[in-house]
Amino acid sequence: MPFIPHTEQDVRDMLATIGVGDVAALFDEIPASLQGHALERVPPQVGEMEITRVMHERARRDDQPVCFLGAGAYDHHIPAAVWELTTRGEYYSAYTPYQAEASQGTLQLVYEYQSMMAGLMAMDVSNASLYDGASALAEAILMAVRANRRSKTKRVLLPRTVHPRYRQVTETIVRNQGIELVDVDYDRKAGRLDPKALAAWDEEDVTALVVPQPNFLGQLEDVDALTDWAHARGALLIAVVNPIAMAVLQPPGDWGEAGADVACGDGQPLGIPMSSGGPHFGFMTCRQSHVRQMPGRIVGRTVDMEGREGYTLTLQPREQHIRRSKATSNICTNQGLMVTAATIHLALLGAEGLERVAAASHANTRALVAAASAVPGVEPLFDGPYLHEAVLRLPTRAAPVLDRLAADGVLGGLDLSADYPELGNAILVCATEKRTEADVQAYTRALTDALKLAQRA
Amino acid sequence: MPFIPHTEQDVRDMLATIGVGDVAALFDEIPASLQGHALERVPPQVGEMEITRVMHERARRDDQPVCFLGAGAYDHHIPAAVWELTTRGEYYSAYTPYQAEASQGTLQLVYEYQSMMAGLMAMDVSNASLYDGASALAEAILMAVRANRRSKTKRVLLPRTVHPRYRQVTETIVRNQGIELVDVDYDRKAGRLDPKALAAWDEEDVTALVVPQPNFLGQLEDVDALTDWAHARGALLIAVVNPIAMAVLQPPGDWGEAGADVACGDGQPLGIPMSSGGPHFGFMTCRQSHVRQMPGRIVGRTVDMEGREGYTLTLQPREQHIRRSKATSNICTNQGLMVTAATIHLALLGAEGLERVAAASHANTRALVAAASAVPGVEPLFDGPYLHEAVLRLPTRAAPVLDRLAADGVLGGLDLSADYPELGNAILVCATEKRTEADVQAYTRALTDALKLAQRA
Amino acid sequence: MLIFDAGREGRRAVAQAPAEAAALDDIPAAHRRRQRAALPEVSELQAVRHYTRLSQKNFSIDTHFYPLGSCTMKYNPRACNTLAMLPGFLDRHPLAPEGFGQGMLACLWELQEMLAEVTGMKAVSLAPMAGAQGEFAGVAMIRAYHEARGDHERTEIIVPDAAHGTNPATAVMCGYKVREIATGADGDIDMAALKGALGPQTAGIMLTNPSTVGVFERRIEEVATLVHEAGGLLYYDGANLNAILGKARPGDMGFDVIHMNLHKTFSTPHGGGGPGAGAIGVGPRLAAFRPIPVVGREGDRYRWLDERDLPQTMGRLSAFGGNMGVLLRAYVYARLLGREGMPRVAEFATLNANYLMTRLRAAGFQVAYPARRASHEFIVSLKREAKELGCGAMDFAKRLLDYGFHAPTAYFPLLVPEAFLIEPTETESKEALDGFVDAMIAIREEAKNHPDTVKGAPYTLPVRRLDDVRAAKELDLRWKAAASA
Amino acid sequence: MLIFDAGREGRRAVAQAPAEAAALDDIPAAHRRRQRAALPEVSELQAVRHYTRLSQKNFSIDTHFYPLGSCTMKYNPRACNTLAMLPGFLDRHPLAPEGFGQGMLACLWELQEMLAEVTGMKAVSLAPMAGAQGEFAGVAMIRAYHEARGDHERTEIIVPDAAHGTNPATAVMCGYKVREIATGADGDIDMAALKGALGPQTAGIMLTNPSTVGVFERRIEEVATLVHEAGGLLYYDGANLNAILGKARPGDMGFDVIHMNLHKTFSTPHGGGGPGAGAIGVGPRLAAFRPIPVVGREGDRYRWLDERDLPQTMGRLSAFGGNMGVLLRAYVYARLLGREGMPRVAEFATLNANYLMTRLRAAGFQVAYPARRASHEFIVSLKREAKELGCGAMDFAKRLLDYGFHAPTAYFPLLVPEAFLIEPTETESKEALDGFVDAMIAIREEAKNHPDTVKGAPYTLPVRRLDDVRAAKELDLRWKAAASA
Repeated sequence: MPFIPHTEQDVRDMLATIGVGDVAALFDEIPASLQGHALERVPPQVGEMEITRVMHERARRDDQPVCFLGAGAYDHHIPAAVWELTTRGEYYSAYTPYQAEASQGTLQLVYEYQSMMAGLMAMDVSNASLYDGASALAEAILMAVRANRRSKTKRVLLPRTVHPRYRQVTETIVRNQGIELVDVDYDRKAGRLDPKALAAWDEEDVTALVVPQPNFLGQLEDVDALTDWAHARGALLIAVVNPIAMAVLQPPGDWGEAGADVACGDGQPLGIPMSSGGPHFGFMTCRQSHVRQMPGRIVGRTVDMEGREGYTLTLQPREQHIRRSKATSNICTNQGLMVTAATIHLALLGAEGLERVAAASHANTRALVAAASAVPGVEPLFDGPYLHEAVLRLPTRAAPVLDRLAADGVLGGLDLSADYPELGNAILVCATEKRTEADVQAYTRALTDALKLAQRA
Repeated sequence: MPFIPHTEQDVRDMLATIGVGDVAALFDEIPASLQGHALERVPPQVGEMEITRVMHERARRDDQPVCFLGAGAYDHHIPAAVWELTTRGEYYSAYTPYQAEASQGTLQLVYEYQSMMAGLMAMDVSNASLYDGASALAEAILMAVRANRRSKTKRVLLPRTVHPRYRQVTETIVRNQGIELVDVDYDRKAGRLDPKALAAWDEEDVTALVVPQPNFLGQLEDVDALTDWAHARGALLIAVVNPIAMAVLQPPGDWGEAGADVACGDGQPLGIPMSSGGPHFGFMTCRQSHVRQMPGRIVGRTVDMEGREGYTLTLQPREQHIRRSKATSNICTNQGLMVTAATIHLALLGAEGLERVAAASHANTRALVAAASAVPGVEPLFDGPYLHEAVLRLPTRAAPVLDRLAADGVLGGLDLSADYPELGNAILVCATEKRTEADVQAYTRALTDALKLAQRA
Repeated sequence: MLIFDAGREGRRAVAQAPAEAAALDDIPAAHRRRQRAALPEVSELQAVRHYTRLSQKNFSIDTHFYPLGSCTMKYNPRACNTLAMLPGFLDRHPLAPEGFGQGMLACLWELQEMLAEVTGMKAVSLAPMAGAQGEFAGVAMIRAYHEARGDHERTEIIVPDAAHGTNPATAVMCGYKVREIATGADGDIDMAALKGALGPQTAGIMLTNPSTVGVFERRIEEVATLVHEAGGLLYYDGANLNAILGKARPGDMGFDVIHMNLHKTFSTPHGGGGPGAGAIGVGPRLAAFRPIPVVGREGDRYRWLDERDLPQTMGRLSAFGGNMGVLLRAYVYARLLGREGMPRVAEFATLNANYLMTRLRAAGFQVAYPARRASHEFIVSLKREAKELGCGAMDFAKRLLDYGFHAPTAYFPLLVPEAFLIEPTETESKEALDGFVDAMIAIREEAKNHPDTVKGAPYTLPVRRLDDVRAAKELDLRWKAAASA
Repeated sequence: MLIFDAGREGRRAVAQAPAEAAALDDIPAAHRRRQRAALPEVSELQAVRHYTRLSQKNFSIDTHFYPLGSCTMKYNPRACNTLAMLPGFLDRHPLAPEGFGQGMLACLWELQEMLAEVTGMKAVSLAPMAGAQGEFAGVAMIRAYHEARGDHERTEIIVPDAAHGTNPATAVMCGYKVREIATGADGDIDMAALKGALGPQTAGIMLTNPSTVGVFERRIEEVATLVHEAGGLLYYDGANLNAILGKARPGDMGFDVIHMNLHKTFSTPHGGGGPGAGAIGVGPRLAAFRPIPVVGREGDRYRWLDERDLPQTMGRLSAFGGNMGVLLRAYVYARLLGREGMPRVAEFATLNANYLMTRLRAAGFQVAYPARRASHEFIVSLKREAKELGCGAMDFAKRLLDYGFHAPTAYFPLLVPEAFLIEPTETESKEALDGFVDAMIAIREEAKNHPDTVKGAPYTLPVRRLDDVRAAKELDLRWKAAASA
């Protein structure tokens, strides 16, 4: 019996203590009609040896090609120390730190995490994480609606330059709460939010404006102007940003005259493996004045009976286990272990390390764009500044070209035709600091071959 | 500067405290002629990201075929928990436990290890490990020579059924100590030590007899008779055994009337990855009466000032750092981390688990021998009992056949022609509990093909 | 010491960042960060040492017995972690073609199948990233179902008063009003209250079975019939699934949708508060509304199903497919249990709970539902100890820490005063349970003779009781650099 | 609690062993074990919990500053472990064809090259499994060299009196007599004593440079000339290589053979006492005698060289090729340091040692060789404290543990009374060193005012001072089952 320590003698002794004849008797309150299903579709138990073999084979099948995909998940270097420490039993197998005295390790770590994220975003406070970037944006919108009591419309402007999946998730989550999500179109030339599209709302009540940085198309938004526009109309400004990018780009707290009100995003670039999409974690930071509207757990520093410093979960009255139907969110667990990894990652990289990662990713993406643009028929689609993602236009339909690249061991980028059909044969590419010159050469070689083949076909 | 925490300010402050102008001044006692080599053959520093890529590529190149090789290193299942715990920083980065109070974790663990090994071998006491099985045998021989004060010849009988590499290592290590190592031949039919060959020494002074179990050819020696033979002549009996085998075979402490005097071997089967041959560890157990002649570290249980139980290194006066030129051995570090792994492994498997591993390995090897013997021209060479290794005779030269198997992804066994030319085209095979029916089928398929090819050639 | 305190300007873990500081000169200055972020500046050793030492300040399954009711703190097999962290799984980009993920998708597909079978549901989606998201998905599907039928008058979700706080919070997030119904004295639902609450406004009911008071709802089939007759659907909160895993199936009880906390029943790590995974199972009524993506199989190929395959889906819950790494761990665990192992989970979790309840009761502690079997958990009320000795659940909880036991869930469910909700799980040994009983008895003796000792606990942990009021009043939520030049 | 105490008959970690108990009936009963071995019978959780908690009772680099002279306890980069434990490296059988090990062999070959370059030697063998085996190989090669030349009269090895204990022990293992020579008052070798000791009977000399008293042997070139003129060879004990790594090379000093403790200078883990790796480097005289196997390169293929390639080899030291896993860790570390990083190791180790020595001296502690530079380590003598305050090296050592510092090496080298041999290594920060100085000063204050406090230390560890005499007298070296039915 895997993971069950009972000997036959133990079972006998325990049943005798309880005063029943067998284990089945302990289930006598469950109607017999409900018991005894054979579980035929569950395979028989295997040992660790057998499952180890299965998983090694399956992981090997998944051997990964060279990655030039970004679009919300990024192939950054993760120091070995991050996961060697994160998977220590004391972090890995601990519960949510409700018993503060027995959880000072996790609690202090989260306090450090909050400090780091607030610092990176130049915002006042951070929560202890949410599920992922997409759901963090949805929660940020719900929070902004709660926080902006002056606005009556529950109208949130959600530009098309925000990650399409984030927009879908937001729609799913806020759908039943009377919130109006409004698309705002982008400038086809610049790949940025279109000021003209925004102007349509100049005179309307707007509860919040979402601004991505960099945006999904890799371009940098004019965050100062957008922030000031929102604030001038009494709207809150929600930033949705890449945390690595914030090491070198103006952080949300510094946007415009007053800074963003809420800044959120996906923490995956901070030491979390891509892992086919999860677990990642969502982060959320905000102005001090909004802290009581922020969802998720928050750790505070306090003192014990003897005056020693200690850490504890605080502001719990916002949460579901206290406020129940009046909670700020139904969120319960966050992504604690991912936060553990991100905190260690941030400590190891520091601000200078993060800057170098961002800058090297930028340099590699520039090199990629330049090299790919030398391939006949390929060109960058936008002319504005970008950090580590960019859109390329191909001379032919993207899907077969990308398939061909994949066959050559290169993940060549994301086909944008489904979400942005108006852009034509466009792909979104990314090169992190891990990509080498040889990788870029492999990319352009494979792209050249694929395009030749496509033109022949 | 990787792994160096000094800021420029730190360096300035520290130099000022020391009272020198620069770091170079600290080396002013080293003649200038000896300083300043350019280290051209050392490549420039790389980051963790770059070396991670290199090592992943090199490990991938090493993707391993299905293993039917034994011969001193065995492909057993290792529970994931073993190495997740063993590599915890507190074990991994600790020093030898000289400061007992600050090392109770390691010390208690070694005490548990000693208990487990003594139990497994049915011997009185164990040391805290040696380097590997081969060097453990050499140390056991040196120990027996010290311990057997009645014998004057320093003559040690070392059967040819002992692992050839162990015999080579022993020769290397004891060469300069006036010890006579005597080969004892084996019975060509039985694959066991030849009683007739031993009879030649019936009337001679013998200091010690070495007995392997199972022997290198996979066969079981007649350990009772050999032990009694040795003791009848005043010789000590040194057992060199496979620890997994001892879960089901008579352990050295029970051999003959009085049991073996020293039992040693390689601990790799107990949770240590094959790792191309190391690090493994050597174990050594002995009778209580010989404990002061045993080399290596030993942990004892004692009490502290308040009467609490605690653990400490003991019998240190045997060791080099105290006795210097009169030490029992020059051994200093042992294989502590491997012992950590083996202890956890033994705790997880227990006696019943080890029995099952040994029995399943036996069953798989029987299946392999049976299946391979069905291939025309292939037959088992010996007819006696074996546990999980056996010798097969091939109808043609072994080397090209094994090469062919390797090309098919099968490590088909060890070619015995170099060490045992008298056996003809013979190979030593092994199937642990990890081998499946499908593996055995792949083996016989590849063998059939290879032999057809060889006969055609 | 905070990690920031170990920092010095300019100190770095040099091996971890690119050697060169590449240029950013083509990015306009207006977009560039002006002041470096306040992050720690430490060496690699300092970081490793700091976080190693911090970890030692935690209790965890790997170090302590953790009888935390409703949380199912059982052993997290190490193989689940090791195997889920193979480089081939970790390094896969979520948008990589499915051809590069067949191994991973095979695991997920098989997990879907196993979960459907063991819960008795028709189909499963692994998309929700936590129990609360699974709940949200479940209730949102109920809403989508009614809407798809044009049944727009259903505005209420019924929730027992003892339910987890997430239940009412979720119902509200989905735009429903919450109607609470009382728990009977025997721990079962008050059927009269249920009947009174049901009506054409009923969208559904959210139940845990066994309930949060630790007993099996005996008339569950009748409940299901009543709710279905009223046109509502039944939502099963899988928080307590460990109690019946492999023994009884929510689908057979009549539930239309279930969420499973894989980090409870399927032993993926709690990680100090996540990540979890809240897979949902659905009956025939709701299969079309599952959240996407879902793994499909065609021949021997696996692929993601999305809105093209499930046009009525309630939508997407995350940017990508969910918490894959957690799902891989759950898959390994499910395979290690297999068909034989799953019912044993329920059997031994129940055996441990009933044994512990019997022993504590025999030792004179008051059990909340003495006439009932414990499920995988049960409630002790320390009301008498609080009244007579002045030491209540909080005091016992803190003192237990000194005895080397994590405290049970305290003050939940709210309807039992001074409650200890105790869930030992199947992976703890009889000796561990006996040790816990001994500690409870010893603490009660202390409370009789030296109540201040108990009220002052803990003593042996990194800190003593913390000032929560100050924490909430004088909010200190982040480190700030000391003002300097 | 011992792991055995957690056991109960019949308890197992079931997932870890084959499901079936296969038959052994074809093995004669006489060969079969009759009584099951006395091993623990525990669940997987019990084992994990026990060994997790045990680990927390250790000091280690990852948790504490460890200024242990002559042991080079520096940070063991985690990447070295992670990368050496990739399945492709771990799962390779030692006798697998070289075609399956080209990646691993490439690492080893490059490591050989780097070690040869940084030590100034002609060739390297990675075969020795520990420092002591490297020493053994070195002296055995010296012997093989003389024998190959027919020079059979050389029977003595010269060893300074301050040498590590392994040096004389090794010389004896190789059949040599040991001749000790004195250390001069300035810490250098007494040249007169050396000259007196040299003669036709001299096989060689074993030296550490910097020596075990922590200073660089300034006249090393003269020593080398004298020994060589006498027909002897020079052996370099690499224990202190960290002091000069990349700054000065033993080969340039005139040494014929060197062993390197890769677990010191190349930061592979000490692992609570091994495994180490004792790679040896040789000059031209000894290249032919290297222990086998050695990695060779032909074109872009790597292969093992054995006795066929090196017919004069001193032999094999292990069944297979040595401690590969340790060598891979050393390789990763060497690459991370690179050409630039190696001299920095020496520079900052030396800077830290001189800083710490200066500060301790300024604080009034007595330094053994005040007129000399510290190398990477130095000696403080607590003779005065022992005499005046009654608290000696042992007392300071134990009290330091309470202050959160591992004790320095105490009572070694033997020629300095109440010695603390202190080696901070390059990976510790100035703050850590300052903290150590503060602790030393605080303990001396305690010794003045409350000497019993110091003599009773430690107080905050799992045990207080242990009774070593009892441990040696009433030998208790293993658990035994309580006698039962």
